[in-house]
Amino acid sequence: MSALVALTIVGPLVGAALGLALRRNSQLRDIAALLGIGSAAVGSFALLSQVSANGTTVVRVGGWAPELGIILVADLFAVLVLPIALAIIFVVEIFAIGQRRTAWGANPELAGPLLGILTSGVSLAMLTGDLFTLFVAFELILVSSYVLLTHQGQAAQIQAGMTYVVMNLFASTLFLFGLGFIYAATGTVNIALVAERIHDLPDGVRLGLGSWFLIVFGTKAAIFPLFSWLPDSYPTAPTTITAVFAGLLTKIGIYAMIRLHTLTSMEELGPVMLVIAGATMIIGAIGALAQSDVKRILSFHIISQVGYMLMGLALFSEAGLTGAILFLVHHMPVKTVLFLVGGLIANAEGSSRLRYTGGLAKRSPLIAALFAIPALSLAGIPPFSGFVAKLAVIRAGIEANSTPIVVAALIAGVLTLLSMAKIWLGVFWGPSVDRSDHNHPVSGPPGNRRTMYAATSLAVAGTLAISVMAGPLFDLSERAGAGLRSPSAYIEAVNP
Amino acid sequence: MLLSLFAIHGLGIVCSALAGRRSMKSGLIAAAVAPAITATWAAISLSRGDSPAIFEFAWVSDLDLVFRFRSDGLALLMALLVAGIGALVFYYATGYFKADAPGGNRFPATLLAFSVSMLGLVLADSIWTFFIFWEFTSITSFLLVGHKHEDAKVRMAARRALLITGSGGLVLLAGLVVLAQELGTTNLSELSPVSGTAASVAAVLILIGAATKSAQVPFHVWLPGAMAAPTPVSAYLHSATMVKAGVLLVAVVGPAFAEIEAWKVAGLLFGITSMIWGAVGALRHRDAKLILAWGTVSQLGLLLTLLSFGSAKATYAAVAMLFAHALFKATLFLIVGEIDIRTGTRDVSELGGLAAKMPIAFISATAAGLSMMGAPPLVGFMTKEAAIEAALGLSGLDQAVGVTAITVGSVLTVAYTVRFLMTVFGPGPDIAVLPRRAAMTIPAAVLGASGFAGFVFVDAVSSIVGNAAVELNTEANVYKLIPWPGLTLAFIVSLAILTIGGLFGAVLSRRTTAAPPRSVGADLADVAIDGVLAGAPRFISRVQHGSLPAYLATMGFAASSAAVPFVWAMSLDHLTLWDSPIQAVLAAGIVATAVAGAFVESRLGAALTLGAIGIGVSGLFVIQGAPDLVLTQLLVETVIVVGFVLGLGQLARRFPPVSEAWKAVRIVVSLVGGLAVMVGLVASASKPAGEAPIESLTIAAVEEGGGKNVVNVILTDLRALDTLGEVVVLATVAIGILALARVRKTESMV
Amino acid sequence: MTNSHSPIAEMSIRAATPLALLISAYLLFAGHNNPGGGFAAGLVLGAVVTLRTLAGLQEPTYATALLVSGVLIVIVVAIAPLLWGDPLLDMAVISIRAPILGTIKSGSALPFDVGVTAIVVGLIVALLDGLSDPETSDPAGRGNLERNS
Amino acid sequence: MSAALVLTIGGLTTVGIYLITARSLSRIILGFSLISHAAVLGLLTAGGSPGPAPIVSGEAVTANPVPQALALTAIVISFGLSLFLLALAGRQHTLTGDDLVEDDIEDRAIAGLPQGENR
Repeated sequence: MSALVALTIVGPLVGAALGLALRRNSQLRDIAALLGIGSAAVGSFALLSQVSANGTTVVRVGGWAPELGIILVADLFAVLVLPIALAIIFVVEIFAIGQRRTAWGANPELAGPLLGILTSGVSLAMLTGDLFTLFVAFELILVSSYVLLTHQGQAAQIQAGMTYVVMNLFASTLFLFGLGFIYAATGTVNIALVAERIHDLPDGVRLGLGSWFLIVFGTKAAIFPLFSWLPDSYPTAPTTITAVFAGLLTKIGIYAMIRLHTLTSMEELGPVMLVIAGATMIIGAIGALAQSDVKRILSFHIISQVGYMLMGLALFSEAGLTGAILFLVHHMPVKTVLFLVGGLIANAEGSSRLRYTGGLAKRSPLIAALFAIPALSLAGIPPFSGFVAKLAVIRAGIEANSTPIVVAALIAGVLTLLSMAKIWLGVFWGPSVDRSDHNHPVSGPPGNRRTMYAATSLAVAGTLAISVMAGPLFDLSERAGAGLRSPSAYIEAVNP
Repeated sequence: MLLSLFAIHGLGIVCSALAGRRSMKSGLIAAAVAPAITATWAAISLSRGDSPAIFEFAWVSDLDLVFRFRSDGLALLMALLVAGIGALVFYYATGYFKADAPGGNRFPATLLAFSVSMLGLVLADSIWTFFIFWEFTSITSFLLVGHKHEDAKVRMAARRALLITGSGGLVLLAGLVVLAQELGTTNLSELSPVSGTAASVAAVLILIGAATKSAQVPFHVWLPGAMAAPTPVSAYLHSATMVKAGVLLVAVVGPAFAEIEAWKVAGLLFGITSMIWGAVGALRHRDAKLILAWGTVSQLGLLLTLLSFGSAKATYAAVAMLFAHALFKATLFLIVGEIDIRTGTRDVSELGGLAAKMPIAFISATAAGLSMMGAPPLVGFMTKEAAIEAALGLSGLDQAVGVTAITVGSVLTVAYTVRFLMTVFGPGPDIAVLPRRAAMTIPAAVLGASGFAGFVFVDAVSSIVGNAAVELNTEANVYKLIPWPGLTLAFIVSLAILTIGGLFGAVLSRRTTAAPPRSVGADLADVAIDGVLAGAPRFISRVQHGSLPAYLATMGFAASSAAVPFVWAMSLDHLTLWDSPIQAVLAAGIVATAVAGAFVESRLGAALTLGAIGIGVSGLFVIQGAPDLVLTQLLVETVIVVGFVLGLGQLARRFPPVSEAWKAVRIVVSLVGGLAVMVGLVASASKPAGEAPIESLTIAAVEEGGGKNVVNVILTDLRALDTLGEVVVLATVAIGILALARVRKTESMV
Repeated sequence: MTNSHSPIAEMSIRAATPLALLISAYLLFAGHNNPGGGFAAGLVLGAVVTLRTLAGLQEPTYATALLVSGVLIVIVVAIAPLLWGDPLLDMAVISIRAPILGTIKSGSALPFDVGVTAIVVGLIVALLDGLSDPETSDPAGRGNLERNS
Repeated sequence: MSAALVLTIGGLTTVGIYLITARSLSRIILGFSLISHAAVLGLLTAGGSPGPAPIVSGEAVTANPVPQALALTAIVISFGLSLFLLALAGRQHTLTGDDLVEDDIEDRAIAGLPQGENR
């Protein structure tokens, strides 16, 4: 068990280091990166089966007691979300290998290793039971994403990169301040100990800490009004990079928020968070409607969907939390796939701008089908996973009698449907656009394209699998949520 | 059995997609198999009077998301209609489309996907099963309406349909969640009456959802636009099956809302308005297909009206009408499609004399039209009779409203039917007609004849309808369809309706309206949608303005407001002025330097300030007792200052100027930000809930970590994982810097 | 990079190199008991490399090798305990008698710090590589850039 | 807790935020350095009052070593990120001749505003 936990964190790092060392040999370096990420993914699935059977596993790094050292906690919540996150990165890495020689490919020598580092950070962020280590993990994720975003050095990327880096740096600094507050208040940065001690604090401090970390994690999660960095930066990166960002980064923020705010029982912040959730989902959807580029539409959708997850959390009920976790699990792969399809669209049409696309359904029914399934899922149309997740969240809202947020969720749903229709009408229907007036090459050797299609199809199949498995996943989410809602179990596991 | 039906359909979809790659025709034929089998199964089950089969598969059982199907009398009747008409439509489409029409790999498969969605919907015995297939019909309908999507008008129509039915779906979703909560069950066959505010809300929400799907005024605006679809689609989805889904929904959940006034009132409002307005629309239009579409709105209104009355008799009549309507309306649509193909127009003012040129179509159309008017000897007559009987059977205000509404609606129905038949088949312009295609004529003839057959085999029809109605209202089993009622009041009313309506229609058919009426409702819907699309950029550009400094200021304000709760817990008791006077001096020096640094105009000066502050902070570390920090800080500061000077040395020496207003905002946000941090820190330390285990740490470091420098032992042992992460961060930064360097080097080589 | 080297500067840098190496080695070894450690050692070593690079004594081209080896060392230290069934990053402690420093209680924390040092030096080298700006010393290149912007 | 330290933290944060809301990346880097100083000092302050260095030599009571270790990690990380920002600023300079952060072009296009002249 301990080895599995270590594997998910260190495996991708080894792959990254070897990938860098072997960067001149394209095959070996790809294999190294894939093996690193793949081993972590496999390890995380193994962890899921172990933890769901045997309960939370705690690893004391270096063998130190929780109040002295760092612990890693593989609870059900962590091992439910982690395998999906890692599987996504794995699929994207395959896509990236296929995309390398096209105009939109990331630098092949760096993308693999950097994704490996990102993977390691994701594993660490989800498994850590220590807030400072969470900070370090965030930095790992962020710094690798900074480099992934800017390593090609194009003007738009540097421009976007600056926004992205500076906003997230500010959030990181706020995180550090927050750690100072927590340490001053509780004398520890261990999550379990914080959860234990926080109830002895004056209400003002407790809520202050809660709302401070709402801002910190909220910036990563792109909630209202802190989301501005996302749509400005994501679309400029190569497709593969954006796909990973879209699937993972904001979700890490939500993940951290779910973990901390439930373990520390921040119910009092519920109403504020509900307002933020409503604003996030609606403004995100409006933002999506305003865009005229597939990648930007999809970027705004991320924001809108984060609102649903926040809503589930903010209800602070069992049903809501289950919904939020299920939404998280569903959203990560679906969003990634949509961005991958966005890449296929750009590859086939030479652009992802609606102005330059049209009639793709006729020329490539496969892309249309690959888009339609995750798009319907995202819009919450049954029988896909998005429907289950949305139903779970909305039902939780109705159970809690929170009518305004339910109405907001429904309105956001309509707007999302409209924006999906906008993409469909603009890209897949209508007459084909004369592509001689813009100069993006339609490129890529067929072999590479096949790899891209294969990776995307694999990912779509994965989202379908999640739809089919929605029942067991719901059960797991429910159990994971229950684990978070009773901090005593978590504390007991960490500090027996 | 139920499961294998779906499997057959699934197989059919794949086969038709594959076969359709060769030609449209093979795709359509492949697609027709599954509905044909289903229709046969339904017919046999109905004739044998099998007891309902149930299939259940739990998907997400905690959310009550189950796939539960039940083949009761109503479900079988609907399945027969869906699959039977479906099979005929597929056959018809082989005549409608040219064999080599484009889209053979998509169209038949999509139509079959719709067919199976509809089948799932009618067989559903769980609220959520019903909803799942409901949504799927919306999507497949969108794809089918947009079949000819190269045309911008078609795209708009498809978007309108999707948005209205999609929004309705969301409203319905909310309604169903509430209903399920009130009921405590999601099994449609186990509904019990609910009451209370929540139930009323659910009732209205569900009714709105149903009204969008069944094209009730004012949500009907998508239906005429949907006529942009190929005629087989219009005949199948937009008259015979999908638009019935809303009515069916009202019928099946009706028993739960029997005690809710809002349900009845809203239902009548929707129903009666649609019945009248739809018929008026049918009278105004010139396009034969639009006449029929508006007629559908009207007929659906009648069905909704009957169901809303909620009496057993009305329910029985509604089920009977639903059956009859599917038959005659599909017939008429198919014939319009045939006319369209054979004459090249659907405009009634350009058509005429087709009775002689298209005799078979004429006979089928007349049979269907008479059935629609409610004239004997056709099944529509019996059902219209039943409807009037039902209205007369009500009491008080209900009776007055019901009789009036149905009479007026029926008169108008007769009028537009007569107008339709006379303008198309009666004397008029001489128009060239292409040769007959059997594939188009036969299905219409079969459906048209079925209206007559229904009249002849009245007992069979009557019992089928009875068995279906009994599923909705157990008291409905006493009613029957009566072929020759004698001189009852209802019959007299019927005669009057036929006479007045017939005359009215005959008069109107002489005069064709000058220009086709504008589709105001549809235009309004489009304006609304476009308005949202146009308003979105204007709204979002205020939030997402693209200016990083403003984003950061927003974040600063957000963080400051997050610190507000700290204020309530703040106590200053634990504050001392300073730990040592030197600390105070250093602190003052640092702050003063920092403030000065903010106003330094040159980059070099800024770098120097940075260095000075770094040294000052190191001094604070010394006082704090942190030699490792001092060492590190000094080294780090040196590197950064050197890097700053080396890296940015060649930049313009001065910073660009900023506007005064923005400067003011920055000053405010930075002041509250600084305040927030101070408040947070002081408040957090006011009443700590735990202490660091310094002693055990020290012991652990020496005993187990083997080092006297506790900080170093923490970094390399106790918290080595952090250090591991930290150095990977550094390595990654290095990779990033190298990557940028390489980009620049390749560029400079070019 | 500065193209004009003064011979005196070059000589003093050459002379300072062993001294700086010694300091950084001290920091590395002493870190466990006194202020210092891998990071500080790396920065001092980095300073030497910077001076030598600026003086033109070496080219900043080996950053990746340092980074990779540093990360690998750190990782090996991290996962080695797993082979003995100990938890991740469980540091072994052993006593060594060293000539000058006396008895050192050390162990896997030392190679860990060596890895840290390698990475820090790697970063400095990368920075030198990144900041060495061919365009600034090459007016033609700069002109080229201005045309582009 | 020392008021002098708290005020230093507040002052550094204030000036830091003022600087990062500027358009020039070199000012932003400067601002971040200041805020990072503040955050590190915050961690130290949170750890309790000063004391002898936590190097075991006989004295029983030393300063709390944990915040020092955390602060060290934080310093190193923000050091790395400052270097990365410097590299970004350098790249921006190569591209535009300055290190100013422009408004996002897409956002401006959507708002219907004229786009930056720098590209």
